[in-house]
Amino acid sequence: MNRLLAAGDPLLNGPIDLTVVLIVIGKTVAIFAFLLVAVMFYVWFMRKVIADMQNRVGPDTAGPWGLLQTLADGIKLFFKEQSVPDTADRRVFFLAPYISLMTAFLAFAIVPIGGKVSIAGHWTYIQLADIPIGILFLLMMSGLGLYGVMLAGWASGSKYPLLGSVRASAQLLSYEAAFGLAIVGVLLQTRTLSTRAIAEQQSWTGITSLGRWYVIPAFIAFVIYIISAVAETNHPPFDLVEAEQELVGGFHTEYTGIRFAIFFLAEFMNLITMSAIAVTLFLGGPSGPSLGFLPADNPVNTWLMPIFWFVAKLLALLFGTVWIRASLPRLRYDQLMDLGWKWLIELAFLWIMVSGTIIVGRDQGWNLFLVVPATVVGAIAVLGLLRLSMPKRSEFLEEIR
Amino acid sequence: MSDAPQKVTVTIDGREVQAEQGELLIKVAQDNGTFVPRFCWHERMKPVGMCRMCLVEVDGVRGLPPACTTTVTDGMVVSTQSETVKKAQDGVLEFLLINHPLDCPVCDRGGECPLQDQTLAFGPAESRYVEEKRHYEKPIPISDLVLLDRERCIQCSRCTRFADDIAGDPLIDFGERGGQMQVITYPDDPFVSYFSGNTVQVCPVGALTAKPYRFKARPWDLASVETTCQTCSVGCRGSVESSSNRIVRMLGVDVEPTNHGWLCDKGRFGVEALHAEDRIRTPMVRRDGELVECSWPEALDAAAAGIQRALDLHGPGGVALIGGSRGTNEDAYAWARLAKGVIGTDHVDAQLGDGLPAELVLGLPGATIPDLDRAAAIVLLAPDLKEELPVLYLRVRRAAVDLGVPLVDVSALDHGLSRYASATVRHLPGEQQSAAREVAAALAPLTEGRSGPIVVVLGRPDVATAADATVAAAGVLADLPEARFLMALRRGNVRGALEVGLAPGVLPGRVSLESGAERFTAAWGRVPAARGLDATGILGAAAEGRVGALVLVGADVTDDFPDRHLARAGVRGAGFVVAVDANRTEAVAAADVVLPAALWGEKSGTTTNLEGRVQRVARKVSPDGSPMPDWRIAGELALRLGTDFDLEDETELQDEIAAVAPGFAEVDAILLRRARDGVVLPLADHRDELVLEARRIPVTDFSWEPIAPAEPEVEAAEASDPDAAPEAIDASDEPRPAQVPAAGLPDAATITWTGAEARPTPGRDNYALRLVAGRRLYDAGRTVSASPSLAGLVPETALRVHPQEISRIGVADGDPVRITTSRGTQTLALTGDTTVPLGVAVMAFNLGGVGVGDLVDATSVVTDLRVETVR
Amino acid sequence: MGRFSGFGVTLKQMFKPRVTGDYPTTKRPKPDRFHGRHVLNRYEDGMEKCIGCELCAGVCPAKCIYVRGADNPPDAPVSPGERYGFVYEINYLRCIHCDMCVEACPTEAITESKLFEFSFENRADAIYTKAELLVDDEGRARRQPWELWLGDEDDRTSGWMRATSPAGDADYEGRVNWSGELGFGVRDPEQGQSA
Amino acid sequence: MTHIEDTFERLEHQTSEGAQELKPHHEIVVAGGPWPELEGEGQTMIINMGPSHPSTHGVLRIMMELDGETVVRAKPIIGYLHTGMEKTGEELTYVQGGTNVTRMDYLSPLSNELVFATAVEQLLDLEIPERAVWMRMMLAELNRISSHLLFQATNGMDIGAVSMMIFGWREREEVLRVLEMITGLRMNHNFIRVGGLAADLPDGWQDAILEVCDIVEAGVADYDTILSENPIWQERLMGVGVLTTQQCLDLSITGPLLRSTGYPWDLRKAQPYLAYDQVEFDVIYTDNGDCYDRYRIRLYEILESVRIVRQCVARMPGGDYRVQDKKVTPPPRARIDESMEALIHHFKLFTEGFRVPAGETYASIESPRGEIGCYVVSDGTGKPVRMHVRGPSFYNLQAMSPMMENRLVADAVAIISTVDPIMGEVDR
Repeated sequence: MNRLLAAGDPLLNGPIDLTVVLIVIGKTVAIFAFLLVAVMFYVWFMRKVIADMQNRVGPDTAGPWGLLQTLADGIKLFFKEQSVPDTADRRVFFLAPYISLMTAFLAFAIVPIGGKVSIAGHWTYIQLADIPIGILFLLMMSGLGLYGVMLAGWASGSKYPLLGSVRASAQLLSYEAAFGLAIVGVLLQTRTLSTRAIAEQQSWTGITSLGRWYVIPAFIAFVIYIISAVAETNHPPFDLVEAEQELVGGFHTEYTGIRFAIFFLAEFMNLITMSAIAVTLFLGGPSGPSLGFLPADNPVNTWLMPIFWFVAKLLALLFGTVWIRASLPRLRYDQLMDLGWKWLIELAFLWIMVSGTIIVGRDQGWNLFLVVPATVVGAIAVLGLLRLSMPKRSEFLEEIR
Repeated sequence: MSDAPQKVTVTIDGREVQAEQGELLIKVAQDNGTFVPRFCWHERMKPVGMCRMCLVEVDGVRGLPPACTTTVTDGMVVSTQSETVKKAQDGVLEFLLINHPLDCPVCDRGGECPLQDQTLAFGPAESRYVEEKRHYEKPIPISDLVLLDRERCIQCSRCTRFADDIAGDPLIDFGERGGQMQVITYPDDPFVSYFSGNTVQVCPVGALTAKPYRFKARPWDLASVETTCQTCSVGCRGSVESSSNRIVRMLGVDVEPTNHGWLCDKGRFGVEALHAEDRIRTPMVRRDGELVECSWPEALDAAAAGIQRALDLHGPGGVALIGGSRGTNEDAYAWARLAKGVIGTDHVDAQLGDGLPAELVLGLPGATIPDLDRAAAIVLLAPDLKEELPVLYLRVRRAAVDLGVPLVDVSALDHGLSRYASATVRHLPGEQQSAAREVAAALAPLTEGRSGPIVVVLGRPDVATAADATVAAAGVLADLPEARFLMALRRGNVRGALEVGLAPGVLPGRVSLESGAERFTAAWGRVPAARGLDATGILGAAAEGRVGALVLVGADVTDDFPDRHLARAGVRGAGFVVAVDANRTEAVAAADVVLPAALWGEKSGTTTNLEGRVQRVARKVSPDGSPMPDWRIAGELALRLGTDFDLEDETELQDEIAAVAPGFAEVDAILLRRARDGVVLPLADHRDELVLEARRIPVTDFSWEPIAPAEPEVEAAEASDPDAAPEAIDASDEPRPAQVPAAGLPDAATITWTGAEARPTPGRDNYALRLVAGRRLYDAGRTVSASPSLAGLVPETALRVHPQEISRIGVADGDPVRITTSRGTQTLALTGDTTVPLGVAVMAFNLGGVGVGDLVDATSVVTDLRVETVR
Repeated sequence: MGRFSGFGVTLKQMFKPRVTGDYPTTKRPKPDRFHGRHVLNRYEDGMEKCIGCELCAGVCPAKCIYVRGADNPPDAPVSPGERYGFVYEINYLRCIHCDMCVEACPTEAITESKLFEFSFENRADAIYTKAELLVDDEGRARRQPWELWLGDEDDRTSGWMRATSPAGDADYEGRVNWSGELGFGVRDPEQGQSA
Repeated sequence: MTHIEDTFERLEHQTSEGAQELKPHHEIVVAGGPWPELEGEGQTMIINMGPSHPSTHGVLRIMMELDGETVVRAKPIIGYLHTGMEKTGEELTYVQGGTNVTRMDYLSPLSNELVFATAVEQLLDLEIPERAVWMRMMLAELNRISSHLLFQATNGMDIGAVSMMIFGWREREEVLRVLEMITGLRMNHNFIRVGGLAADLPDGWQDAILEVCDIVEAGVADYDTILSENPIWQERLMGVGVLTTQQCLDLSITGPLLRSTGYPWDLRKAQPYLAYDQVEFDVIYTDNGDCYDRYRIRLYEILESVRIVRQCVARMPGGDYRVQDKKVTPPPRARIDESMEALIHHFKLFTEGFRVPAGETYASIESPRGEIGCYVVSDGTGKPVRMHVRGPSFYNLQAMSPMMENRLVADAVAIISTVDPIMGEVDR
């Protein structure tokens, strides 16, 4: 039972006393605070970076360099009037934002932020919960998070949110598939569902360990993961669910005040979570060179450096999302679907076939030089057929004329 | 007139036009759409050719003749736009502008200045003149109302010609010669004229400006609407102009039948009174002896309750209504219907004891003002027209002086028109009847060889003498062949009020109580049972406590009624007084309920002038506070007394009047809207005078030129064609909202006057002086006293007698004396005047302070007074 | 690499100077001809230039100017001549800053400053009366509490008047055609085509 | 995706030829309303896009019937910005008229002023000075640049390219700054007056304009890089909102919409006004008639306008810049203190304006959005009896229904955006 619940966290392996409970509570609070601060910081970071990319100054008034802008916005939103449309299903309308928030928060629980540390004589990971089915838990949470968005749009009792909610269901559902398949592409290699275990497989042992980071062996899965994760979090260029220019905000059109803020928060929490999972799955999690001039058990090396590396990788990915936001136009709904179903899922299947072939081939001692290209060629042939079956633009124009 | 003028054909700028032989070229061109620039020429004045602006090229004529002094001849070929003409115009304008100061930004005329307009349209853009301009002292007041800036004058002589030829007050003229020529007044004879405002209006530059309008507004922030002046009963057409919801000035509009574009100064500048400080802005009711402001429903409820109480106590005869001659026809009709049709009283009088009986006014054959011009002779048995009806004075003067119509003056005193009379019949005050008998003899030599009607201008010469003498004289004059009567009545819409039945014994539309009873019972539900009292009778009855409720509709009885003693007693004695008024007068202060009324300029409707011409008055501003038009107040009161008039606006009333009042047959809202010069009642007799075309006031056109619309082409033809006229009038495509359908109402005969009993005039006691109390133009009435510009012009109260009388009494000229009449004793100054006959004392009515009202007993025929030294 | 070169453009901007500024604390300098809030000028001797002629009100297409003239008191004239601007009001809820009033004014009395940052809390504030429009004793605009003035925005108030004074006539370019102003003297003309 | 490549080749078509003859009007080929009533219980939803919606460019309202996300039919509904400007024009003198018309198409105010002034000048039969002609041309082209830059910005925004919006505004701001320097106002300049211009060019105008030309050219290069070849951008715009030449002619559609269908109709070439026949520039046109082509045309037109502006700067003649007919142009300020005639003319021109001979006329020019025309009827007074503006946006708006039908909601946004309607001009 214990193992099922808490995988490899040494904290829960021993007897569970008050200290352990306190440590768990402390970790929960810390992670919650971390997420909140991270969102606050990320929003500021996003705005600043986008401003930079657009020759603007960006927020610069609330706090030093405008750091507290998000907080100020939050406070403002907190005190604003919360209107509810007459046609809304009030209960669901009130509930929806919390579903989003809760799932966003829970998903982060499985992210290993740092290494093993000792607190009050107990050894534990800097991670809220190392569940053996961690990745499944993540999929579950992101799947549940969909309900928040969908119910919000549906419960608003208004047309634009409804459209947003329909889009959300379809988009999240579609990309859940690509997303899952991308993860499977890694899991085939990790052979575990525990995020901790996956992170440890990529732990730092020297510069060569870079090669073990799954971004290299599972690069295609990584690309699919990034794309579908961005889509999964409704981030530009896949923000069709809100699509201000089309749906005036989509599912949250009718939300005001703090409820809107909660959606806002959940959305960015999801983005951070997805990026954190990407760090864990592909970029070695908290692993990275520690400070050699300090003893390995020095708190700086056990506590700080893993977190530093984790945050650094996270920031790199987040910068990427901002950069995408700044540079790309939004896709159209059908194009989004095309991308998801016709490209990403196919590609993911292809990747699973290839990497599966490699893994099985290794085990079975197949001639990989023969089998792998054959698999690739076969898969590409299938893809090619699919490509050819799509209409050309000129034909499309003819059809319209 | 008998021989039709010969038609000639003239070619103007290549266009052949028809004209009458002898017409001026400039006029022919203008009538045919070619504007020849001009400054000195004015349609209503004789041409002089001073300004040289109207030079045109005429084939076969050497040089460039001025179009304003050239008459058309057959086959004339004229060019108004050739290069030569343009060069001449350029030169004339450059010359005119040499000495014109750079005043446009500060000049009142800037923006509507013919000099500006014509410089822009015909003149050069630059000047070659670099020397110093002529300089005079900046504006000098030449009268109390007019300022003269000689620098700006272009010597067109319009003002001097107006004063000399039109007004007959030749008090301004040119002085000096050459470059120094300037308009001046005579040093010992200031420019005092009741028509001085017209010189400002005709001045083509800003040389003459009106003090009341000085720097008040600019043409571009003025909004104008054409309306009819209600200051007196002549019904001059004018354009009232407002800026920021304040009426700032009134201009005359040239209308052939009435005023020819002229206005008197009282009508022109009296518009200031509209914005008087003492206007009543909210209704008031008396609570605990004090008048307190309240809401409309409260006030109306209180008024209706008071009237109802009087009805309950005394029956219909216990309610009386005085006034209603200052509003519109619609107002008067609503009051008449309220009083006669709802309350059922006939104690109704629109005249304040200074008029003539309604049957006389309505029943005598009427003349129109244009009849003066084609009359065989004019008989004047009326008050001093110059003082009371100034523009009618201009018309009579024009007829007598310019058109040579003989004028027979029947009067007790010299007055404004006396010097133009061909024959004069003098009489003692109150002895008009005997004087009237001499008229026929006096007329005989004058009318020889003349055709046309004999127009009698009939009115009560003074308020100190009862109507009886005039009524008796009218009976005599009515026997003259072809006699037509022009009623010189007092107050703006008194004729309209009488026409719609605001007098005892009559019902709307020239119907007597007896003949119309059936018709109006059908229309209104009830009519009064018996003839009621006139104003004097009502006040007398009220003083005796027989009036339970007295409604005063714009009737300032304590100031305006000839017998102040009786008026005060009446207001005091009435059980309940409702005052519907606009200003805080003495009568208002004594009222139990005060209902603020909207005034002229704040409401639209129609008014009827002394000839019976119904013309539209227009709303231009909205009143301060919450005053309502009278008809609405009457309607609200009627509703509270049990009858719903169900009226939306005044056009519904017009339609209702047209439907129920026989005299107003066919004169409905649509016709009134389309009739350019109004409709003369009854329409059946004057259908050929109807011009169906809405007049438009040109705003940005060559601004101050006579506002004369082009002759209507299609519709005038329609109107002059008797067969087509009914069709034009009957606009059955528009729904008639009148609630009372004309069809199905019983017929009623209109009144014809057949003479009446008049009380004989008592003889004069040799020691007494007989009082003549005419009105002056500037008196202490509301219009003048509330107009800051006019208030200072009211003369001092004095008793004028012949100097021999002064010496007989034994005082010096100007000394105070004690005057005793049946109403008591007063102290007044006595001045000598040789024009006053012996045995007569002249005193102007209502100049403020002790006045005629304190001396007259309205119930007696004449007022004789005794004068004693003070000690 | 056309398809993804857009990323380069955005990245490049990070190393370029910012085009926006710290707006409420600093303002970009405005051109000489800028149409801002009006001022009513005085002559160098302190007399008001406005003579209440209402040309500005007449030409105003938005009808936002309300002027009333009055007789100059002979003993203490407000402006030269017979007439002075007794009431002068501009309703800034209507004003469109077309500066036709400046062009129409025959005495250069009304010109426009460089200020446009004024917002009102009530309609009465939006109607500027002569007390607010008329320059003070130094010839500078009277600054209202709700206006955001920085630096010398009221120094160059007559730019548009000077720019339009030649009325299209090249011969009048660069000529001083106007009177001096209190506190500033006679302003220089634009160089025009000679520059 | 090779099918796109051939498009690029066709996009390179440019012409320096002049007008083409209008083809005879044959059968109407444009689809879109009136629609038959749907039978039975439809699974469709009516949704109102606008009048208050982020991407309807003001207050356009489009009533759409959606089947899922597909627009079954669409109906643009206008009038939410009706300001009565044409009626107001009848109340304003010809002198004041500029302040009114300039507000119609508020993104290219100078085009409005130019066409109004041109129409009135036609009635007055005025020949305007050379310098005024070139100044007007330069200003009009600067204004075209600013208008197209704003299109690039809003179009980018509507398609979701947020940075593009800022970039577009950034460069436009530089252009507006130059216009502000010249006219005193950023928009609604009231600078082009009947008979010429309100004022001469200010000191230092050459440097300012040449500098902004460089900035704009650099900006356009950036837009081209960030958008033109971006696959998402192409996917979103290519093949979307396709119009044919015939459809455009049937609906009186002009401007970039018409030119995108392969019809190089540009009034600057077709019936040269001002001095457009004396400067070198090309009419940009393409063949596909879709949103992408409209985007590209506007992008390249910016460069052509810069080309014209540079020529104007180089060849700007001297002399009067307003017709010296004193009955139309007020006198110089110096004269109104000296000459009575000048004072009178000043006074009357500013209060009542000049009188225009009775008659009617129509003038048209190429605004950034197409043919803008001004129809003026005069009765000989100082105010027009009727002043009607043919706003190209109004006509171009008609193309929306046929373009949107059977497209997705997101395409509707792209279509609205590339039609580039200015509601101030549509509703007037």
